[in-house]
Amino acid sequence: MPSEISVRITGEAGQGTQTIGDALSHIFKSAGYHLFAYQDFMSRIRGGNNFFEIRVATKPVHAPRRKPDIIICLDKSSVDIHKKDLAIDGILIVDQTKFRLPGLEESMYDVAFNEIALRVANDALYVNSIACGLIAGLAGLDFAFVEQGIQAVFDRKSKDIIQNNLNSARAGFDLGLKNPRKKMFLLPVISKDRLTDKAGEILLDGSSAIALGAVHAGCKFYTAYPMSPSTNIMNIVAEHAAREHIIVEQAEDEIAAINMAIGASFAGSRAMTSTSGGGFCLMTEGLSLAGMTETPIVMVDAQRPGPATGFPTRTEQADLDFVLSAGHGEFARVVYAPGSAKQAYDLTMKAFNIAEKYQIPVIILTDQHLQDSATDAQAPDQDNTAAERFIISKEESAGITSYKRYALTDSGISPRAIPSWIQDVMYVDSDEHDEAGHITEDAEMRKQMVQKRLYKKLHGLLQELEQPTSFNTKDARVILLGFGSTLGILQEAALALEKSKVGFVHLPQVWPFPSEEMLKLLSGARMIISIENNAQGQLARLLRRETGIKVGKSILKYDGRPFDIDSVIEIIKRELEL
Amino acid sequence: MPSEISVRITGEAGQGTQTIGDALSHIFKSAGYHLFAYQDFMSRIRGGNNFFEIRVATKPVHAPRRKPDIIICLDKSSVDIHKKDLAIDGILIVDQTKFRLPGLEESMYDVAFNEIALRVANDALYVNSIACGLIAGLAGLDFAFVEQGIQAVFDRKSKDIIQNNLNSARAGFDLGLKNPRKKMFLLPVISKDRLTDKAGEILLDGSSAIALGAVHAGCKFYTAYPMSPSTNIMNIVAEHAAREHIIVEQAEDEIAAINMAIGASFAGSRAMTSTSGGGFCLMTEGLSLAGMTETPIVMVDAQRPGPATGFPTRTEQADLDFVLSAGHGEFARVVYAPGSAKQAYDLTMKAFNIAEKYQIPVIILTDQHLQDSATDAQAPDQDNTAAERFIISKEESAGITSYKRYALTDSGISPRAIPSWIQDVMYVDSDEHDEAGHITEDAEMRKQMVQKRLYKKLHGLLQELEQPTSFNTKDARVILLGFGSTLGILQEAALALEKSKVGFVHLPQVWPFPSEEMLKLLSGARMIISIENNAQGQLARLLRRETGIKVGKSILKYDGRPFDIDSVIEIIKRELEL
Amino acid sequence: MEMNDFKSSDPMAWCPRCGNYGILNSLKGALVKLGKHPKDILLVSGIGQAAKMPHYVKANCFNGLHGRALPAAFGAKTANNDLTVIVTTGDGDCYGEGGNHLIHNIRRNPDITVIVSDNQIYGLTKGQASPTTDECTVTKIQTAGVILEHLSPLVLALSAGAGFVARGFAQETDHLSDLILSGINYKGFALIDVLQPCVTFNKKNTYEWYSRRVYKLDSSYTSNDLGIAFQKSLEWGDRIPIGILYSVSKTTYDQKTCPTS
Amino acid sequence: MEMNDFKSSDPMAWCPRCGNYGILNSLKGALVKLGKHPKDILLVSGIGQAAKMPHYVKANCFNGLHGRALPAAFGAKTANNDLTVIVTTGDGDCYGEGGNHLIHNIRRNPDITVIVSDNQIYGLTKGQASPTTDECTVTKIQTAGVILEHLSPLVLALSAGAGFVARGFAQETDHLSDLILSGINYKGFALIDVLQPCVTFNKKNTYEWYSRRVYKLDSSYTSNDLGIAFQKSLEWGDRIPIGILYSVSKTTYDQKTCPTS
Ligand SMILES: Cc1ncc(C[n+]2csc(CCOP(=O)(O)OP(=O)(O)O)c2C)c(N)n1
Ligand SMILES: Cc1ncc(C[n+]2csc(CCOP(=O)(O)OP(=O)(O)O)c2C)c(N)n1
Ligand code: SF4
Ligand code: SF4
Ligand SMILES: [Mg+2]
Ligand SMILES: [Mg+2]
Repeated sequence: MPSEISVRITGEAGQGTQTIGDALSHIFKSAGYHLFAYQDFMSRIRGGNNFFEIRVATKPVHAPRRKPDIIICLDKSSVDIHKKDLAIDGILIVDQTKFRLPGLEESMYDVAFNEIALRVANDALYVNSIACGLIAGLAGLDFAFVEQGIQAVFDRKSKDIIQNNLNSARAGFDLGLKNPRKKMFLLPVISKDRLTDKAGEILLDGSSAIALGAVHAGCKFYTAYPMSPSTNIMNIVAEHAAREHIIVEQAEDEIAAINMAIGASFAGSRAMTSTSGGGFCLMTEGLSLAGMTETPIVMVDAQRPGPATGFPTRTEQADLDFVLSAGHGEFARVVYAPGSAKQAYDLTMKAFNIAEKYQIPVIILTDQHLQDSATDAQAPDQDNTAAERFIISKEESAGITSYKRYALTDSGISPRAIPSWIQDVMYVDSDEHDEAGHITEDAEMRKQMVQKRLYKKLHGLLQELEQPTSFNTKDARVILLGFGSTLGILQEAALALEKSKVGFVHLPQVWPFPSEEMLKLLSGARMIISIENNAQGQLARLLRRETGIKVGKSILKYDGRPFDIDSVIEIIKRELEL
Repeated sequence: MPSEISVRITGEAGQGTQTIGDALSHIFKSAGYHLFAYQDFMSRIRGGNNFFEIRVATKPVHAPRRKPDIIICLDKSSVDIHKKDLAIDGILIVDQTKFRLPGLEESMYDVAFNEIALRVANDALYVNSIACGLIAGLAGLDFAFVEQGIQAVFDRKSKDIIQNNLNSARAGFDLGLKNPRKKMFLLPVISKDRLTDKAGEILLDGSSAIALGAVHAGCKFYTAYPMSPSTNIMNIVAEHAAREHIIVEQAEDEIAAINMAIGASFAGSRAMTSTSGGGFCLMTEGLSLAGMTETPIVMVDAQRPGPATGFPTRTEQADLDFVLSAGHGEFARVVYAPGSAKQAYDLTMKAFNIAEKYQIPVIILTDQHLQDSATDAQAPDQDNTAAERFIISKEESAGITSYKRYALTDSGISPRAIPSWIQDVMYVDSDEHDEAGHITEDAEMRKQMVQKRLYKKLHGLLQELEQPTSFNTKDARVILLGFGSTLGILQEAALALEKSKVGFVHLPQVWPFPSEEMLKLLSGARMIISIENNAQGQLARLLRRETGIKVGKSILKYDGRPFDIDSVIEIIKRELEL
Repeated sequence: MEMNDFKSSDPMAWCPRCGNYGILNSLKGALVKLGKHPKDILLVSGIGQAAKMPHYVKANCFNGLHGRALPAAFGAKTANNDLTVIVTTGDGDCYGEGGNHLIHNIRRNPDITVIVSDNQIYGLTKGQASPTTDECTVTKIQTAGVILEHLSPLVLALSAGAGFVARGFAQETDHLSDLILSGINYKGFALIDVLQPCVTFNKKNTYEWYSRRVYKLDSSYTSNDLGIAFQKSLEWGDRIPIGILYSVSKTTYDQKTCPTS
Repeated sequence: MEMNDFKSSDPMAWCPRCGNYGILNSLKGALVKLGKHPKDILLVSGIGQAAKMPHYVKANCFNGLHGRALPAAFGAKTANNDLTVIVTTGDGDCYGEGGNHLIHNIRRNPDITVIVSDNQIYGLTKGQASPTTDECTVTKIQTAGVILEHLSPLVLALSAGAGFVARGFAQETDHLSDLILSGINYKGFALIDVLQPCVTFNKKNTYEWYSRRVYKLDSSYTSNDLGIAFQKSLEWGDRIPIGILYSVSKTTYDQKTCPTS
């Protein structure tokens, strides 16, 4: 009995691979399994080939496998594209009654989806629910969980539709139970205890995590220009807009977005914007403006492969260098690179607090893979995460009759007032300015202002580092190194090779760089391997620049696809001659 | 008798400090001296305080001094601002008859400019020429050189005006000769030989150098949006536009500028655009487009202090990091950082050739100080600098009936055809594409295209590095390190401290980084000091990232002013306990 | 030249029944009538569904950045006047991200033709409002309905001084083909806004919706009067005019000179 | 409130006789009449000579990026409705670099007033053509004269749907002051384009040049008719109308809703 299975559902854009995926995720989550689900899709609305892959396991899982055990092909052309990816002993589920493809090997399991759908629910659309039921049957689940999952996903549909879906799922389920090879995929039953424990768990994907983080952090002004893979964050914030009194405004371009957000923040709202690399380019001047005017702002760069339009719906981690130095001139910034949906939520909350405390721009560097991947996670507890405002309160403001926006202080942070709250006026300027915010050309004032915006704030920020996550680094033979969405890969690879003295270090914050901690963690390493979704080993370069430590090897992937854990382990083993 | 003097002319914006400066430059150049002239001005059109400073010497000079020997104050308020800067034994030239400032020390030389101008030429405007004559007299020049200089500057004016200027200059000149302290400023007479040798010399400033470089390189499409300190390049190119058939188009914004230039380059013209940091931000997406579409393009970032609007008319070198990684995604680029006007000319020429040969964006990183500084330089010899076009010629094109824009080759460079010249059509795309330029989502093709655009081109570019300039590096006790406009400072400091075993290394190309050469040059150094016009020591960081070498100290200046050679030498001496 | 001469081998990525198919055919039809060799034609686009069009025509293609087709087209046309330059763009591409370039390239008046697939929605990014989306349309982002006034591209173009302004409908392919040909033959900047049903994301402005409203300007329409053009261009709602709303001759960018003083 | 209540201590960096002094005084005059406390007023600007204006008024100031005053102003107004938001900008700032934001913020219709110091030139960067520079003006860059058609900001604003469009003249300070006050009192996006002599770089459109041409719209003018407004706004040359060219009531951004279906 395997402790995990991976299932891929593939078909054309518009065929509903994602709906099936969502339903399956809910079904397996109800049954108490851990799961990791991710998406691979093309930049088109109909046709082409997309897939959704879900890995279900009895212990937590965080990354894709190389070869799925089960592949369901919803259209004919999927078969050719995907059959080479099937695991040994895996099965390819195909509606041969419909496709009539010649020469398919025995790995194939013929399911007459179309006929069954028409028979059970009188509509070919129900193929999707048959597929869900089928997988659940193959995995040996209790049908009650299938019911729960279907109910959750079709929540807002009519009774009839739900019933049709349930009937279809049942039909698929029975087929799954009947499959002679089903033993290969039967998952161990989950204990009652775990089922009770998991009450507080939800399915969380990167986009939802960041959106919820923003909402819970008290973001009241959200503006962006649509751009994959960042758009979903705005969609989800928009769902909360009315209830939480958030202004959600679609900008005419990314330049408008960041400048609107800065204006809103200046006037008193917590403000955020999101985009991907190309849009981030257009925001860099605004980023620099936030630095100069010391206006707090939270930005998301959800990376996709570049340059230019690149692969709009795929993944990469190649904007690291860029976001570290984006915008002209020098000023303090923070760059977080969450490694999981949960971390994305936490760091989004933190981003708002740090941005406001230090009056700086904070960038959340994520990527398509993290945005579109879902796992089971502890539901965020909003009550625990009260947002602290680092501004002069309304009450206190009422008594202020003389105010300098850029008063020089030891910390570099000037008490921040909101216009109209205080009795005085305030001047904010993008030119170099004096303490009162008026334009100056004075050399000495300039020096002090640079020191304020750069050194002094950095000094404070170093006290609030989000420290690297690490595992098995002591006496390690190899330490794997990464940032952002590769956390799952690092975790699973190190765990799998724990006995061979493989450890990992993952950075959820890449700037300011946690140099001290990195020196501590890495100085004993015999070899460091950076694992990065880019072509230059950008993290490895940054590490060397900041600490002098040189990695021994970089495992780089830049084909727009995420790493899979099997390939990574294989490469490491080869490297270690294991 | 001093071997050099420094003269500062200061007054309000609009009072003509620059005109006097230009005339003085011409006068001293005619007389065969070497000179270095730079400007310090405010971001306003009238009022405030500006100055022009000229250093005249018998040997080549390349950098400002700390304290000028002579300061001419054209308005009252200049006196207070500048008198503290005067060299010991220097003189402050003031029109006390007009200003009547109390308590001026004996360092003052009262010249009744206004009265004299009215008397000699019946117009207060002629104060400027009196000042020119005065300086020439103090320096003991032959009046013939003054005549030459005045003629050169007022070239296009009426005979009367020229005569008035000459008369005014004469009056000033006589006063200079009469000054009892003139011995302090008398310069050695220049030999006849030198006067003949210098026939091929011109006064060259950074802006003219880049503009001429572009014109001579065959730039046929120049577009920009005005932005200090880059605007002068466009002004000068515009002067040549009609004769050289260059399209000079002012863009509606910087985004338009870069995209226009890319379009023009794609269609067959050598194209260029220029801006400063804020505008460069807006060009970063286009930069990435040039990388993706493999369209040659030359960009200038004339740095000024940031962030945001910063100091619009001052100098800084803080965009280094930014331009190295600007634009999302990964692709090859070249970044030149000329150290002198002559180098700026040469590298602009080279920029066009390299951009076209490798089909990449090439960035010229300069700054206000270099743009607005003039020195005597060998006139560029256009005949020696024929521009080679790296495209399929018109003749050859006529026979091409089947063409793939992105054909995969060993060098990463696909033969480049011009649309309409060949018989086939061509596809160029900002999405990831196949060899034919059509959009692809294929993982394998993606990998090859990244390798083409990044690794393969970088490999070729490493063979064409503009190698560092160095001096006295063998057995050096200290090696001074810099890039861009600080070349003069490095040269003069190392020369002055040559005996104390001080050498320098200057990088005219910062990317691809000349790692091998740097390791060779720097590995023997006991100490490295980077000298940079920024607050983070960005070059030092880059050096460490690329070579592992850590500098011992960084001398950083970020108040918007250039280094002066005296202060730098002082700091180095202190460091060496000399 | 025949339709086949402009056939591209690139497989199409549009949804079945997308309005862009009609526009593509009209464009090809116009190119056939134009009679130029594909090598002398350049299609420039930004990013979006409409912006994929150049790949589906055998002609030179420069598919640049979202919103930036016009500056690239201007650069290409100015650098190489042998090229007949046509821009295929979307309402988001041209009026949203690229709005500033539209205004200022109209002022430059290069000899290029701009065909906007105006589906009143952002298609490629899955259905957000575009500048031309009708008020109160509900989307995932505009959850309470669009509250911005929808832009009239034709009026905007006229206000910036465009010399050729037309509207077509993706379903009226012959009519549209003629418009496109007129646009190409017009010397100067020609804007053709095309009503383009997006069957996937725009459930309001459907083939049917447009069909019920559009009417063709007939020969009685005076197309060289700016006042009339403004008025006609403002017409939107129950009746939507298609055809050439304005056409006057203007000196193109490459021909313009000032008297030397 | 008196003029003194709005007096800033920041020294002015404009040239003597710059048209901006008149605009500044008119603005202050309007603020006095408005009667609000300086702390409740926010001036937002981009970069340029005109954009320095907020420093010369005692009121809150957000002096942002070149071309980006409008998005910052929109953000500030939406986040803090207590603020009376006024944008002071230039022709380059607002119609050049910032053109796209003008169109789309008109569509949003936030309750802000935009005063454009339109000197038909780029002042701060030393005299290049702006979108409103008259044809054939010679500059250092446009060495053969400007060949782009000059933009009519008023027509552009009308075409984007602006509800309040006016033109003032920097020398007619009382008239201008009234315009500004009307703009501020208008609920929604109000554009006031002000003819502003630049004595240093614009040697054509001088005080005299404007004086000879401008005339005030009188009470006989119908300011709520879009057709008339278009026509009047197109008037330029020998006679240039100043006053409120168009004013109709529209729902502002914060008030707009769609019927829930
Ligand atoms: C700088 C930038 N911002 C955003 C995007 C994402 N994007 C691609 S197409 C598009 C909208 C396209 O809308 P439209 O032009 O109307 O084209 P359609 O798909 O409707 O034909 C957007 C926002 C991008 N590619 N680049
Ligand atoms: C991104 C960017 N591009 C260019 C500039 C340079 N710049 C500053 S002001 C200005 C033009 C200002 O013209 P206008 O708005 O008409 O103002 P004026 O000075 O005439 O009042 C320009 C191009 C800048 N600051 N930022
Ligand atoms: S989403 Fe709309 S515009 Fe895009 S291809 Fe489909 S139907 Fe056409
Ligand atoms: S340059 Fe022109 S706009 Fe600027 S301050 Fe001087 S007169 Fe005014
Ligand atoms: Mg669209
Ligand atoms: Mg102006």
